[in-house]
Amino acid sequence: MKKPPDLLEAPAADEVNEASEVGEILETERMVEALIFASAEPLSFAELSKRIPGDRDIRGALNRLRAHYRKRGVQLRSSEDRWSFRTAADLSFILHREAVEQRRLSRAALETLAIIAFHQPVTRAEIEDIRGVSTSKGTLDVLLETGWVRMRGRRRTPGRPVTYGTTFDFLDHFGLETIKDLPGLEELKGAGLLDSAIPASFHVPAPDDGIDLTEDEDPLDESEMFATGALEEDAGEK
Amino acid sequence: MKKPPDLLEAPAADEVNEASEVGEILETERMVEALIFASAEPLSFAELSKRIPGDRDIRGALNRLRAHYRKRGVQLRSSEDRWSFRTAADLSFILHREAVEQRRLSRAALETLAIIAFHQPVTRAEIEDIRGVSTSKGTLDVLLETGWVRMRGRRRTPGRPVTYGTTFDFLDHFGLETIKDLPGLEELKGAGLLDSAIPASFHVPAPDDGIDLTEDEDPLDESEMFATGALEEDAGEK
Amino acid sequence: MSDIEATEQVAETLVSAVAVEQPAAGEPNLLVDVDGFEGPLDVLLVLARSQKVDITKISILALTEQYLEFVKEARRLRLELAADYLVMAAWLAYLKSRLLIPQQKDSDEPTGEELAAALAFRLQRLEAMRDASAKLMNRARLGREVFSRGAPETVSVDRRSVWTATLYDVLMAYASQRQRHSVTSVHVKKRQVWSLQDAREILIRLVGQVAVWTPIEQFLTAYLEDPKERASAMASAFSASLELVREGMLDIQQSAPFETIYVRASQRTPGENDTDEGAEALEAKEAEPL
Repeated sequence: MKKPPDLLEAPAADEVNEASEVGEILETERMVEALIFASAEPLSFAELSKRIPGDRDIRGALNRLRAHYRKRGVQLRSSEDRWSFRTAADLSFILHREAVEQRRLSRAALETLAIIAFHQPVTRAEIEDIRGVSTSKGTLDVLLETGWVRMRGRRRTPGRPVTYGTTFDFLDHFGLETIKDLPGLEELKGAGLLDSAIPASFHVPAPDDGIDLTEDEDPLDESEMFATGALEEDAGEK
Repeated sequence: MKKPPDLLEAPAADEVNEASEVGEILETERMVEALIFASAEPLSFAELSKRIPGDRDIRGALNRLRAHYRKRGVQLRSSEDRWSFRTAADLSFILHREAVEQRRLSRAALETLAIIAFHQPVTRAEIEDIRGVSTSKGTLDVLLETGWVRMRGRRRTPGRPVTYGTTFDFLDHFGLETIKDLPGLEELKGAGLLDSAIPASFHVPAPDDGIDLTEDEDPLDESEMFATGALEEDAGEK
Repeated sequence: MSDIEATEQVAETLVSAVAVEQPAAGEPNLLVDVDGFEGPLDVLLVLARSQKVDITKISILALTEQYLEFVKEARRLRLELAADYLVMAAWLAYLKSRLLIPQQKDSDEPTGEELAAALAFRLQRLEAMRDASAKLMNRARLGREVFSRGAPETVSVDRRSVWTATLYDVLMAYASQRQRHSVTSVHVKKRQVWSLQDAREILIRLVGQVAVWTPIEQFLTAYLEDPKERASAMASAFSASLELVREGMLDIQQSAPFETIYVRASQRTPGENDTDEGAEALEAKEAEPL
């Protein structure tokens, strides 16, 4: 009745390995889940790696968790590799009580926000060119105040105008994984409507919200980095 | 090839019913999950019932959710029928972060440290006598916290005051081979740290940080050996 | 032509829509541009939409007509248009002429078609951005439709302090405070001091009923042996004696500065003293030599 030792032992050893491997995978998932769940703010992959001890497959855990939560009331989302749990959008109707009163943006501000999102990095003059009106001082300030828009740098053109772009909070707020997920971006690009020049040009730029400045941008001066508004820029106009 | 209608339809109807039932059960779970997740406070069963439309099995959903999360990194907990998500207790260690701050010693602490270094073994009263001001409890605590100062023993005088001395870490941190490397009177004068016009009676002691107690010191009690602060000493003073 | 009629109609409704916001109809110089429209491009876009075709297929010529009609109507109602509306009107009039007049050969200037295409592009681009902003705003937004953890569990932070100090800091602290201390703390030895109260009690006890002028030192002999105490004893005794004289318990006299001071028990009965008794007694010492 007794099986030969090699047949008995080999599977047992395998089983142990497998079990401990499965255990570690599950444990990693639990850790990732706990860390992201605990936080109201998205956690970057780098932060997760730093906080989870040992050398574990965090990327794999994130993917499995995302799949696990896909159909649940709470979902795992990422924007620029920063991860957060958010309630499922289709349940908003029972959650309206949690909603905080948000400042309503004017039509001009909404339009300007879209232009900045799709055309970034973009200067005020370029925004005005697209809208066909001058942008009131308040509009950009309001957008900067929302935290969705930031001053990126200065365009390397005469006058060195400030360039504007969107922030991580913008992606988080609108539930975009990357700036490439802007609604209708591909169609607009295809139609050449994101081209800053007049149609003849073949150059089709894509929005770029990267931290790094583009080659025609200069960094802001130190003092401007912490300015809350477009004050520097506006000051010159008075 | 065609099946009889009764065979075809019956299961289909069942499936639909079943599917919609399963759907509703899942939907209730999702709602409960999202509501508890988004709520700033634990949600009572009554509140859940109020916010979830229709007549759904909320109790069942809670129980299923609790079971579902039991082994996960996040757990559904209830206390007096108020429900909340909390990260699993066994994972609390990753919700812990260490922040290292570089801090400078206050002038009082530096002076006290210096006196302990030069005059060790020295009691608090002696330190105060040399400094000419009373030493706050916090100052000695901070010094003990630095690991540069230790409680050595108790002076064999009335009240048996604790004696303080420096540690190996002190030598290590300040790059001294032995405590005898602390500069003496002439060296301090030579370095311009001491005015040459100091009274003749002024002397700088030869410190002794030996492990062995001096003859007028008694050992600390066992319990004091591991005390982190000067608490025992201070407790008596209040 | 019905097209023109339609254009006029659109322009009129546009203007009246604007004008309605200005209740004083009879007033001249009503301002049109501000409310309702976001500049001439916005007006053009509204007009273009009224053509009810895909914006890529609009007739720029018709649009130009509509805009000029809009401006004309505004003027007829004596609404004051902001400058950029007029600039646009001028540019469109120019565009219209370029579209109607055949292109000059080898002209550097852009053709009417190119200008029209540029305008069409700008309108399309503006409309695209409008749509985009609407789509963006219709997304499930954080804090409105989508929610983050309501009761975030804060990561507890263990603040561990790493203390920094240099040997120089320590030596500096030691030397400066030792030095400060050695200079500022002049140890004044505690002296035996006779208080006025002490002196007074001793004088009362010793002078007692002695009615003979007696040098004050005699009463204090026992206390003047110690040279450290001498000055203090003398000073306190003298002050106390004056006090006692004032109270009428003692008489005192001294013939000249630095001469011996004599005291005796007061020869007056207590009660007949006035307030200035002390002063009188002092004056008396001159009139009553030893």
